[in-house]
Amino acid sequence: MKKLINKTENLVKESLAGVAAAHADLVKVHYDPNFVVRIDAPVRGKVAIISGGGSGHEPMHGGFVGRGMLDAACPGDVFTSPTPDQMEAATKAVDGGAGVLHIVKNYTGDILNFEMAAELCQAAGIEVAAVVIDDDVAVKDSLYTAGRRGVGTTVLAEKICGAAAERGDNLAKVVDVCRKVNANGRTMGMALTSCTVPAAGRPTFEISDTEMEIGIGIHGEPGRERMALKPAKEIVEMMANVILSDLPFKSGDQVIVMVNGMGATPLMELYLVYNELNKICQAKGITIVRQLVGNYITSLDMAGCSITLLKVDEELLTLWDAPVHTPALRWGV
Amino acid sequence: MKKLINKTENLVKESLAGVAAAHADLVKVHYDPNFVVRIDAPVRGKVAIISGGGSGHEPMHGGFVGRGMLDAACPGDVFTSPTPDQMEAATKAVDGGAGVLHIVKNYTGDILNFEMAAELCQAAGIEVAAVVIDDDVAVKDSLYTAGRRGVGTTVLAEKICGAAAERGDNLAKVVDVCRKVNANGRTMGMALTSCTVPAAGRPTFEISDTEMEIGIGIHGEPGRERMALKPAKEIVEMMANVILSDLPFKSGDQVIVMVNGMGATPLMELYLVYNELNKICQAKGITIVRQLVGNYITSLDMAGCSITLLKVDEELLTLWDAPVHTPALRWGV
Amino acid sequence: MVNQESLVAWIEALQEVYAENKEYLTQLDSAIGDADHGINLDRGFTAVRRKLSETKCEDMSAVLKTASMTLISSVGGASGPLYGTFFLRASAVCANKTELAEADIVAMVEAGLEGILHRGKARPNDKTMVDALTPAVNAMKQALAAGSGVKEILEKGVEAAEQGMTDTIPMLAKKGRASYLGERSIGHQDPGATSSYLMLKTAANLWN
Amino acid sequence: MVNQESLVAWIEALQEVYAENKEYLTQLDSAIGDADHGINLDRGFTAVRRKLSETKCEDMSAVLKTASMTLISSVGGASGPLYGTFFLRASAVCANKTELAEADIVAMVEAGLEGILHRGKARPNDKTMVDALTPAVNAMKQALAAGSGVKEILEKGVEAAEQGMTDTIPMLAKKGRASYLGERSIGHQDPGATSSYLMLKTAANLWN
Ligand SMILES: Nc1ncnc2c1ncn2[C@@H]1O[C@H](COP(=O)(O)OP(=O)(O)O)[C@@H](O)[C@H]1O
Ligand SMILES: Nc1ncnc2c1ncn2[C@@H]1O[C@H](COP(=O)(O)OP(=O)(O)O)[C@@H](O)[C@H]1O
Ligand SMILES: [Mg+2]
Ligand SMILES: [Mg+2]
Ligand SMILES: [Mg+2]
Ligand SMILES: [Mg+2]
Repeated sequence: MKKLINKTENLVKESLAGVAAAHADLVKVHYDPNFVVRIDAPVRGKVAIISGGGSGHEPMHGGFVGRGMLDAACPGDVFTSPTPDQMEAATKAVDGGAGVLHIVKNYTGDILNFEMAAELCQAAGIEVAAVVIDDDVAVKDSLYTAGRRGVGTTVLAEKICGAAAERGDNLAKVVDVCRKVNANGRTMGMALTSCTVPAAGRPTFEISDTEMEIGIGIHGEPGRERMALKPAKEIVEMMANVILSDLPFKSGDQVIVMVNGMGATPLMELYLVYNELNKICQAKGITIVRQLVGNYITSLDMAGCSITLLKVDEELLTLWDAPVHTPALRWGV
Repeated sequence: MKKLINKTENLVKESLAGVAAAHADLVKVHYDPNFVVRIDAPVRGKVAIISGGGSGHEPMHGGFVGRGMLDAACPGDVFTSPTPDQMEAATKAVDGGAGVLHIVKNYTGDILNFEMAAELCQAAGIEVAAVVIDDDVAVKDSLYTAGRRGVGTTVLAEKICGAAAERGDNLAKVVDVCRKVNANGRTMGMALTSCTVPAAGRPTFEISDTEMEIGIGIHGEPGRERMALKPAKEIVEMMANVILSDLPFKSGDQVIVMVNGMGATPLMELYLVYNELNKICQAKGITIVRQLVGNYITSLDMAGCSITLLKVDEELLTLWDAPVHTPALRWGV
Repeated sequence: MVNQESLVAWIEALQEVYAENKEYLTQLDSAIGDADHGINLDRGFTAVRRKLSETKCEDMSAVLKTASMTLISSVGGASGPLYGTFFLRASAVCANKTELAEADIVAMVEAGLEGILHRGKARPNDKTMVDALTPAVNAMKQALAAGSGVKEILEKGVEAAEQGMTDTIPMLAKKGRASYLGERSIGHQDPGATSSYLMLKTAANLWN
Repeated sequence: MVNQESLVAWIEALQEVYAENKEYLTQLDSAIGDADHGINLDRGFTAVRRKLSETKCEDMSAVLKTASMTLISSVGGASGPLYGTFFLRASAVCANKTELAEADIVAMVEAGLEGILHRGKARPNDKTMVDALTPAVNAMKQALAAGSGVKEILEKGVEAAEQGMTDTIPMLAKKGRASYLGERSIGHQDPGATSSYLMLKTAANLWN
């Protein structure tokens, strides 16, 4: 394992210390329990938005704390969901009296820990609502399983809900917006290589030079299927087919697209993927109205990418375009 | 070799097509010869700024084209400097009558090709000046060698000169600003792994799991020295020592810092590196006034990082803070 | 008979067992999960042991409650709240007791399992820790009804848990991370079922 | 005697030679450079060959000028402008000629080398293509003075270039990318010196 770290046990804290030092104008970092909070929190009268999950997905979530996006982020250990005391402390720190939304990615660990935190906060008299993001089309959904994973759409939901809260929507309305984003967002991911969890010290899975994993999540889990490596054009077609037919996205739809790198994918390749995706959307009459191309929700040092499509209407687009000022996403400011 | 590409020969073009599609509001892409140009070029009466170099360093340079930064970028083949016809065509496309600055990284190939381009442009009656960036402290400088490489400071120079041109400085003044940035910027890089040049198909160098390269450039060249992998703290100390003593940076200095990933380094690790660097600067009385942490000048899929320090005064800081709106760098807009 | 001292000894032994099996459990989790189950439990029980050494617990219930709270705030992931709930429910069973008789021990494990079922909503055959604990509780109840002593009850429980654990191998996961793998989850032993088996086995080795 | 046809044959052969040696030259460049020299020349001479097949060149000078311009606009890197300049200067030597005699051939290579020196500012022993071409030009001049024919002049040149090429191995690079390696550049053969040797060798194989 080759990483720029000191001791594995201290990685999360030392990295948070770097975030605190680099972005002292935007965020504050609290330790024990760990959470990253907007510099001006709590914002009186504004619905506060919190997300969290295992570390190793940077810039998500800590990089999205700031005006127009998250009020706080709770980073767990690498790939391990945070514990309820983190969410409880963060919720108390950002509650501005208008209630708090927890944006939770659909993983058993995240769900259970956020649930416990919500119980603790409600007991303390804070109004808390949770929306679960489950946008991963690689996973077959079913009432009798853990359902779909929460992946790329989380980033878009955090931005859009942040804007809704910032314009003064109440908690019920922000919850509605979040559900709407989740209902209209779909993601699929693939990996060329495994990542290496620092504490484990070696790659999570073995994969040969001529294979890829299709339908991965963001924790180095093996995907739905392993297959022979193909040209980017075919890979993107395969992923887009699953995504497009799932919602389904139709001719005339307007979409926000995110072509996301898993951590070790050169930007050059992500733009090439975007190019393939753009051609497919054009052919289907789907208009990409906004886009992100880069590393937004990563999986440590994994090579690969994910594609997210979010169908938007006027409302979501306006919220998307609203000013945002966080370490990793900034415009209009 | 595992990459998200189609045919190696088409990689640069297809990636450029992705940039064109994703950022149609900011840039236009011309093919044969290849260059990326600001959407509103030429800007009448403004000094135009062009940079270029081999591809594989994305977002540099194409990601830095736009208001407040570059007017055009000329991407060569992967790690191969562009050819004079690219710079000639780009120069003609962006010349707004106030002259054109070529920001050239100090590599023989870049120097020679930009020189030829400048001769062609001057023959066509366009006023062209070139500033060579040579900030890499890993290379011992000497009158009788190719000198130091141009690396991280290039990004800062493009931002700052872009702002100078935008505020109306004439060519001579923009050249002065660029020289000032180069004179005050120092960079050092290190690698945990080699990158793989797509056309070569295998890693440029072999390196064991317990070693690292110190003093690398951005083309997968071996560094000045290979040594045993160390904790991040020691690596950063080693790099900072060389950088700090070179200018030298002194107590009381204000600096802009860039902690740059080489392409495959998780952001989490870059923040950890930033944390170590910040502690060193604090101990030496050097104040980090602005910073970039992320992938800005990469080396394909190499794992590793570089650290750039730029000593700034009021003027450079004001130019740094001026609005910029490019695919990869945006603020104030 | 199991008293406060035996409870603490069990938890201390669990810390050692999970430290020893950290790699093994993580390895199981890398096949169908995210390669952290052993790391999670090692971190959690190390914290519990530290906490217990710093805390003066007034009774058995307090010991288990401290363990529960510490697991909840140090493990994270799915197993943190699940095992945290296990110990919380178990602590309720011990309330106002200074010693645990055969029936209490069985009631404690059963309450713990119910807590896990309540929190995690898994059902038997979903390929989770539930598949080790459910047969274990059933076997322990039978042994109790047959009049067995602590040692034998626990041994029956361990035997059933071990069988339940290996029975997870051919299962298709329906809960937790492994469920994302669909068919590919078949053929691997569930890490949580394994750590549950180890939990009972450690008790059986100590208590009698 | 070398005429327009032989010139074109040489350039076509160069395309084949650099295609065959693409891996080898790139390998040399990965030791002390950026692993692209073979790729660069292969791309360049493929472009030149295509260009020549599409272009009606009126004389020898035009052939070399076309080669020069195509190299400049397709190779990039250090070698693009350097070999581009080599062919540009060589083309000037051929101006108004339909055949090249012994002296013309030597003058052509010498002018090419001077172009490279002028552009790249390298000096002998800097570990560049100059270290193959300089001894080659010297040897060719000697052979010419001794009254040798085309074949022998070229063979002497190739011999000296080969020696010059292997002489780069112990050199410490002072120009180009390899110079960034400092001491570590020692012990490796310079890729550009190697491609220059191949260029002369290809001529020697064809012309007589
Ligand atoms: N809903 C659930 N109910 C019961 N046990 C579960 C459930 N989901 C997951 N598990 C158990 O948790 C184990 C994984 O724990 P761990 O790896 O620590 O957490 P995570 O999956 O969050 O990384 C699984 O092997 C499984 O036994
Ligand atoms: N200043 C120079 N003068 C002459 N030859 C040079 C000079 N710099 C580099 N070279 C030659 O160029 C070769 C490298 O060419 P190439 O790999 O194509 O370009 P780059 O170094 O830009 O990748 C070196 O091996 C060396 O022989
Ligand atoms: Mg986990
Ligand atoms: Mg090159
Ligand atoms: Mg796990
Ligand atoms: Mg080279």
